[in-house]
Amino acid sequence: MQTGAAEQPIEIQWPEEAETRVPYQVFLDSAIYEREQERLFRGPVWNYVGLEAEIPNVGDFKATFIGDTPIVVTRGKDGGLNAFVNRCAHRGALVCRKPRGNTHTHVCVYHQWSYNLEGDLIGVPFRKGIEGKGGYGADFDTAQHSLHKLNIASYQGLIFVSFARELHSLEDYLGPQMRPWLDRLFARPIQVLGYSRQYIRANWKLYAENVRDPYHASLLHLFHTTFGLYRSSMGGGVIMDEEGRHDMLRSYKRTEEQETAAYKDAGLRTYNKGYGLADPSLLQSRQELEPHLTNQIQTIFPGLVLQQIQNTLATRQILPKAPDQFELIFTYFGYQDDDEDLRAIRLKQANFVGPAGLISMEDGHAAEIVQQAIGRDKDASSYIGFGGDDVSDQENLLTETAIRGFWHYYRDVMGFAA
Amino acid sequence: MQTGAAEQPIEIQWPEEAETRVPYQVFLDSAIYEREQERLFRGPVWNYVGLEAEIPNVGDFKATFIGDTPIVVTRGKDGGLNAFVNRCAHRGALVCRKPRGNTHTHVCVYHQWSYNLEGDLIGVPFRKGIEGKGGYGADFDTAQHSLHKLNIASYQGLIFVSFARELHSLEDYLGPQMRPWLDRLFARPIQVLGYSRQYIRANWKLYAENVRDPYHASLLHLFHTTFGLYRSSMGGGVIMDEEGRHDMLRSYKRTEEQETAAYKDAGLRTYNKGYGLADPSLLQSRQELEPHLTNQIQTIFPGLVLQQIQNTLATRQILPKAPDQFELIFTYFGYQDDDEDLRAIRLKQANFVGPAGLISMEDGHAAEIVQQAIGRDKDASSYIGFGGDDVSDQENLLTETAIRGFWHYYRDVMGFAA
Amino acid sequence: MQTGAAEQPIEIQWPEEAETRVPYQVFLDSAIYEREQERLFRGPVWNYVGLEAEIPNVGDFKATFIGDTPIVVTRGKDGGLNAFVNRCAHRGALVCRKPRGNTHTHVCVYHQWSYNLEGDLIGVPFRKGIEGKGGYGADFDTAQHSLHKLNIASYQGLIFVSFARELHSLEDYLGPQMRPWLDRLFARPIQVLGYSRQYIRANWKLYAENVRDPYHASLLHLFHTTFGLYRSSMGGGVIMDEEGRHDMLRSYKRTEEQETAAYKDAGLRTYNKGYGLADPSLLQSRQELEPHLTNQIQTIFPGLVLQQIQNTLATRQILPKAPDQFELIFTYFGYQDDDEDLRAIRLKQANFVGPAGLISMEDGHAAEIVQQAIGRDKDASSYIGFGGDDVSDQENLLTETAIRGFWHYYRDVMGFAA
Amino acid sequence: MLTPEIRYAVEDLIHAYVHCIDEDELEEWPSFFATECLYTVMPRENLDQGLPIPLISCDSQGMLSDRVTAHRQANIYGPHFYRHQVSSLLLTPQADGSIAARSNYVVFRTWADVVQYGSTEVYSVGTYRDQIVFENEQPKFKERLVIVDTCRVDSLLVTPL
Amino acid sequence: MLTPEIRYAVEDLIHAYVHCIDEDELEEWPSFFATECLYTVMPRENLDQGLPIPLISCDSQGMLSDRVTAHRQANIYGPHFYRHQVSSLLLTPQADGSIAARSNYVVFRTWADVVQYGSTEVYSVGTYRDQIVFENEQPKFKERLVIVDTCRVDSLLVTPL
Amino acid sequence: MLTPEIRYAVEDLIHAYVHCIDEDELEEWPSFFATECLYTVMPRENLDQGLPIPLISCDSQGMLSDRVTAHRQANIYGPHFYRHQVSSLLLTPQADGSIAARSNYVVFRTWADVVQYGSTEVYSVGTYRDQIVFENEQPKFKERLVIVDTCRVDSLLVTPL
Ligand code: FES
Ligand code: FES
Ligand code: FES
Ligand SMILES: [Fe+3]
Ligand SMILES: [Fe+3]
Ligand SMILES: [Fe+3]
Repeated sequence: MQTGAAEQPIEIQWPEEAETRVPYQVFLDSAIYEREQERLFRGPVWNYVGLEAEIPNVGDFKATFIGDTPIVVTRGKDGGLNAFVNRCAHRGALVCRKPRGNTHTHVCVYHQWSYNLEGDLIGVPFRKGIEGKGGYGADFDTAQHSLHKLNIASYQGLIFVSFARELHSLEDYLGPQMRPWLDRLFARPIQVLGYSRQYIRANWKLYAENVRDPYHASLLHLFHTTFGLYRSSMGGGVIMDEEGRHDMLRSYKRTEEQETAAYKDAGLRTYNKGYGLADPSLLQSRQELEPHLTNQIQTIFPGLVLQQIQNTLATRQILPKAPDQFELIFTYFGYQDDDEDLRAIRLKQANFVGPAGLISMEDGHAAEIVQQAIGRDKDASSYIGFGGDDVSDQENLLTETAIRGFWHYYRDVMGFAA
Repeated sequence: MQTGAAEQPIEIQWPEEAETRVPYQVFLDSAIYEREQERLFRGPVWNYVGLEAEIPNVGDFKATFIGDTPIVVTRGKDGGLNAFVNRCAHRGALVCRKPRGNTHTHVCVYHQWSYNLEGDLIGVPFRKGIEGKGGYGADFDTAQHSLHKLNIASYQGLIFVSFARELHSLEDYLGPQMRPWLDRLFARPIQVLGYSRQYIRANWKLYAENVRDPYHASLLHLFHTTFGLYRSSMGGGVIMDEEGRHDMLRSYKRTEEQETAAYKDAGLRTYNKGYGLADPSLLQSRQELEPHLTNQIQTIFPGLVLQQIQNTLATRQILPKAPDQFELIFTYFGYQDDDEDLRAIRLKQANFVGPAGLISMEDGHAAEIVQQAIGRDKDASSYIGFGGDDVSDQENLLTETAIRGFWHYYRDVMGFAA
Repeated sequence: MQTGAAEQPIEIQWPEEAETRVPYQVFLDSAIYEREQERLFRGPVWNYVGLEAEIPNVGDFKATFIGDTPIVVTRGKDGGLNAFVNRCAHRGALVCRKPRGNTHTHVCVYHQWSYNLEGDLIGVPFRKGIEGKGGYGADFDTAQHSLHKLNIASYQGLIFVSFARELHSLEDYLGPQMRPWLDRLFARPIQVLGYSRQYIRANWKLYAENVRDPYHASLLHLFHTTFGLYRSSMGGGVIMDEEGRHDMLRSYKRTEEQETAAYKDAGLRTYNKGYGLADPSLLQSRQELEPHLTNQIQTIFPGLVLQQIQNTLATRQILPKAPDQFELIFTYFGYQDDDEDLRAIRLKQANFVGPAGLISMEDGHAAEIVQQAIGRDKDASSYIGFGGDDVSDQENLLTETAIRGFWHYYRDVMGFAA
Repeated sequence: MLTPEIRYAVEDLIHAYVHCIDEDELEEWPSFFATECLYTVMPRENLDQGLPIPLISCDSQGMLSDRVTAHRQANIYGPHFYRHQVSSLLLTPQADGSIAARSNYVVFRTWADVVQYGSTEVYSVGTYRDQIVFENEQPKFKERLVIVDTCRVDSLLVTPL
Repeated sequence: MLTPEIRYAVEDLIHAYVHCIDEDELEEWPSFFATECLYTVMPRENLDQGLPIPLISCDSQGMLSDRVTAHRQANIYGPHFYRHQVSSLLLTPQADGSIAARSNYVVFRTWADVVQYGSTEVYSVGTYRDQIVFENEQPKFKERLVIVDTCRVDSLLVTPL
Repeated sequence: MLTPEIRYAVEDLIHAYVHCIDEDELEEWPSFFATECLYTVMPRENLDQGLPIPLISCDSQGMLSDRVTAHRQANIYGPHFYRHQVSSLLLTPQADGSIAARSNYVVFRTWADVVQYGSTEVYSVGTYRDQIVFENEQPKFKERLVIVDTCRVDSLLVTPL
């Protein structure tokens, strides 16, 4: 729907109480979607693209996306990481068509231009023609026809890529508030255990809100309350980076008395209707990380979610596909030194998360029913004033502060700030 | 495809002979589709949404659409009718996800905000936080967070909803020309007999034309002529309201001599190729309403069609879904005091109407083949000069006058009038 | 997505080295797609629509498309050819819904307006109403309500249609460079042997490039090299018309020594991995046309490809459907005087071409992977500097000259020239 | 317990029905039914609410053949082919000697018109509930109830399911 | 060589399983499995790479019925029906007296929500790998491995495949 | 009248053929055919007009295996899996001892490329017309004619139907 090379102007009116309101237009407008690709995903951010453990060996590659631009990440000859846009410098074909593999040379199938692991053009068939006829002239310079290379860096085995040429270091981008929690999860060597993929008919930012939203946890996900496993509140809190764009939600079980008190406060009906688990083996878990947390749900702007939900460990990559569609890719992992029992616990607990997860399947649905409801009301707004109107760390979970943090930074990057 | 909060300007050139020409652009342009949602469906009209018989009891609800905005209609505690937009005041989820049911409280699944049957917010989990932390502040006023309530009224058990705050009464909107015919169909208590749904790949206004078009009846629907059941003309006429937006087409059998004369006039070939019905039980019908009519096809602008086709009684709700898609929902009914035979006749005659109807399936196809043909010719126009160029009641069926009436009013509402 | 009757302005920046660069925007932008329909397909060109052999008899018709406008081609009473837009003059329905057939009158199903083979309105039901009521007035002039007639001409049994009123004759449009090669293929009466259809998720111009691109032949299509049938180069050349819009690629086998030398020059790895054909009967072919060529791949702007690949003869019609979709229709033919053996060879060689063709299936895929890669990079460009930067006939196949010719003319027609 | 012979005969009835429609031999279609028969196409939406309105109902061979005549001579619709898949067939002998059968169907519709020639889409899914009897040693549908999950009918329904 | 009786019994198990789900009789679903059982839904993507993470795994009847309870009482999802097609069934008797079965499945999902009521889409395709045993003369799934080709799950997976 | 043994053998041939392709064991594919054989993929469009051009035709086991070699070594296409459904099988013994079979197929294509990994679409529907013979007591396809309703091939056709 592009109508020219220049960026489209966008008329958007953020409501007056801007910190606690989000106009639905941001979830609908294709011009906003386009601008996000340019200013946000290709802007001053580090995009999560995968784990070093996925490409341990020289020549290993992973093809994925930044926003909706196809890219490739490779492990170079020197063991270093490389990234480039997955678009041939000749006539634009996808160079790498498989999601993963190993090769020392990436050859475009169309005319077999070949590239090394860094994305440099190293081979051009019939470059000099045949018998002096055809081919490229003497002034043809392969250096002018490399793939579009991207900045790449990793922290604790998490790989990030950026289109931006000038940018804070990855460490600084993550910030001192976020890094310790990454350290918590990645202190030991990991092992990838599998993937799952979920395709959701909603704007990606509805999911970005969802993972920053502790409010819905016991209200949308009814598994625990249904089976009388705990009551409707947990202890926990929210930590953000300075910009408010990343966050870490932690939750832990409170003592019986704390729970009872909290419960009374909330004045909530219980959902425990007398159902019990027929097979409680599902609940078996092991405390393995310090500090002990039931859940660590952490986001790194724009598209990474890191989860420790009991013993399930996973990254989630949010990939926007259209204004009203995104894909969510879960990469599950454990530690290389897991004992057999712990590994079995992780596999069984896989029932809790992902597209069929007993306590998580609802998130995609929640995003979809918002998208379905707002389509005709782009001038109306959602209300995100739960737990105040500011962006600040909280020692409780009854707050939308991390959502406010997300939008605050988003408006800045997108040029929507007042 | 919205590119900002303001309404898009639309360049449209109605041809000079405006009353008898319709530029195909109106069936194609997404900006026109958007404007229709605002100015027309949310404009100064009453939209048909269902029958009181569908929600007889307190707490009964029906979820449906006005234009493409999801709404809910409920039967309140006082037995009255309520309507609201189906979008949670918190963060915008569909509150009501099923098409029908009964509940005294509408609870949004996302964070369990709950609403009463009038759409008032009555419950907010963790509203005051827990132990003084989180939740909404003291200034949080539930009255500010109700669902978007809509005007609702009913006439003879037909329910209509309007976004407009100031508007003629429903009775006046229907007008003195139309009301008697609604009275004709709804004089006795009705009983809903079933639904059918048809999804058509065409602009909704092609169907709005179709139901105002007696010209096609014997020419597109060949069942009767094929089986030699009657010749190619009937008696009948067209009545409109003052604005020309609603209409009522009635038709009745003429005497043998009238038919023969008419037939000669038309110079038409006959379609009777010697086929006879192997089982004529399909033709059994009973005269039940005064005055006797074979068919009453009535429209109430913008999206209601009422039909009495022999003994099949139904409303049809036209729901636009995209510039080139609409859904058609048939709600079939009879009277509560139908005897068994009459009920059996209605069920058998169901073969005539709906998506598989022997004399009606063609209408959706007609709309689709227009949509397929005009896509590249938005500057060309259709010609609706059959039976003259004015908008006036007719005592014959060889006229497009009601189509002209539709467009006349449409141009007015849409700001396309000269 | 039209937002008004006027043509949308298009902001496009052709890179400085315009002759050897193509901005990806041309494959993405819906406004460009719209303009192509108007200026190009309905512009000063002759569009291939079929073969006279498909409609040999009076009343035979073929329904097809020019760009994405539906049209009909008929064989008239006088044996001549007629063409008209497939859109009823009344209210716009497709008049002809089947792809081929025979009828002396085209009757619109909606209200049975009927048209003769030239597209003139010849019948209007109830034109004069019945008994003096309804119908059209005395001033109704059928001549004002014909179908939109189009220019039609044929050369060597190939039928072309044009929306343009003033235009070079078809002979001149084809030009003296192209005609001899059409003569080569159509010297004897042909017989249609069948069709195949391929639907490709890419912009049609990626295929227009592909068929003008001899560079990819041995690099993308690996069948021959895999089976050691020949090495990676052939003799051949490229001929264009004066405008550079049409071209003819011819290739022929060279002597063993020439091939070996060429091969060394190219410095290419061989693909022959020791596979042999288990059943070499597939390779049986017969030299039948003068001059002897292995392949003749000829294009007539905008949408015709003619192929002689060994003994398979076919036209290919490129039909754009959306900015990122086109259909490709192969019409296979032989000569009426084919002996049985030759006919058997053609049928067996059908394995080489079409959607399942062993040496051609890849072309659609190539177009698709370009479309997948470029979506977010409309401001980047492809590089078409192979074999120089000019548009001129070549006696070798290592050149993108015909692609440059295509774009040169395209920019002119589209108003994108500097 | 049904004998293999009877099973094969019934399975062949159910499979041949499909080929009859998919190969556009509709004139044969009524012959798959018993002399007294009932063919009903019912949206799951109505069935689940206990509402009686069908999409199609034919309570005689005559009505079946009138549908065919209308299909061939009267009704106007986009040219198309059907292709069925029918599986998960369960047969249950009834006390009265008839056989109850249930199976799932899918119908794919392939367009044969000029606009979308040769493109295929999922048109309708649902389930058959049959009562099968033997007449002259041939199995026939005494009753075939087609319950349509896809009750939002795309375009129209003219060719029998 | 399997006797016709055993074939019919096993086929009926496989077909009845489908109707149980498609007719929304999930409470019966665990009864199709043996006392000791394993039900695993595995993305082909993981299987092909030798990675162990499933979408769903239940290693007891209790876990199966907990899934059903969650489906009915806890999980939130768009109202829908399933409709399976299962075909290409191959049965192989095993040395231990059990029967190995493989078949292909497709599940069509029809929405019953207010937005898309009555519209159907291809939701999931893949293949079943079963080990079937007889308990009290009834065939039961000792193991049912569902390999999902459609590993990009649309919306979510709540109703068992 | 076919014996159950012969029915089972023929059904197994038809079902195993499907698993061979869907599990990407194409190297085995030619072995489903008789020594002298004919495999033809024909668009319904051509068949209905009496036009002879096929999409694919192989008149020997060698040509079949050359298709496989090309698939593995030469042709370039988007990575994908197939998943067939085949149903409505009708078997008719022929005078010459061979068996005529007809059945309907659907092929779902699931992408395994980076862009659409794990998404599934209806790729092709149509019908099989087979002539089956016994060679060394094994049933084999003497002839398999694949009539393709979906004659507008999406992207390309490389994996056999
Ligand atoms: S497009 Fe990649 S080599 Fe030509
Ligand atoms: S969106 Fe409805 S309660 Fe939060
Ligand atoms: S639209 Fe063709 S006759 Fe009316
Ligand atoms: Fe959640
Ligand atoms: Fe009609
Ligand atoms: Fe090619």
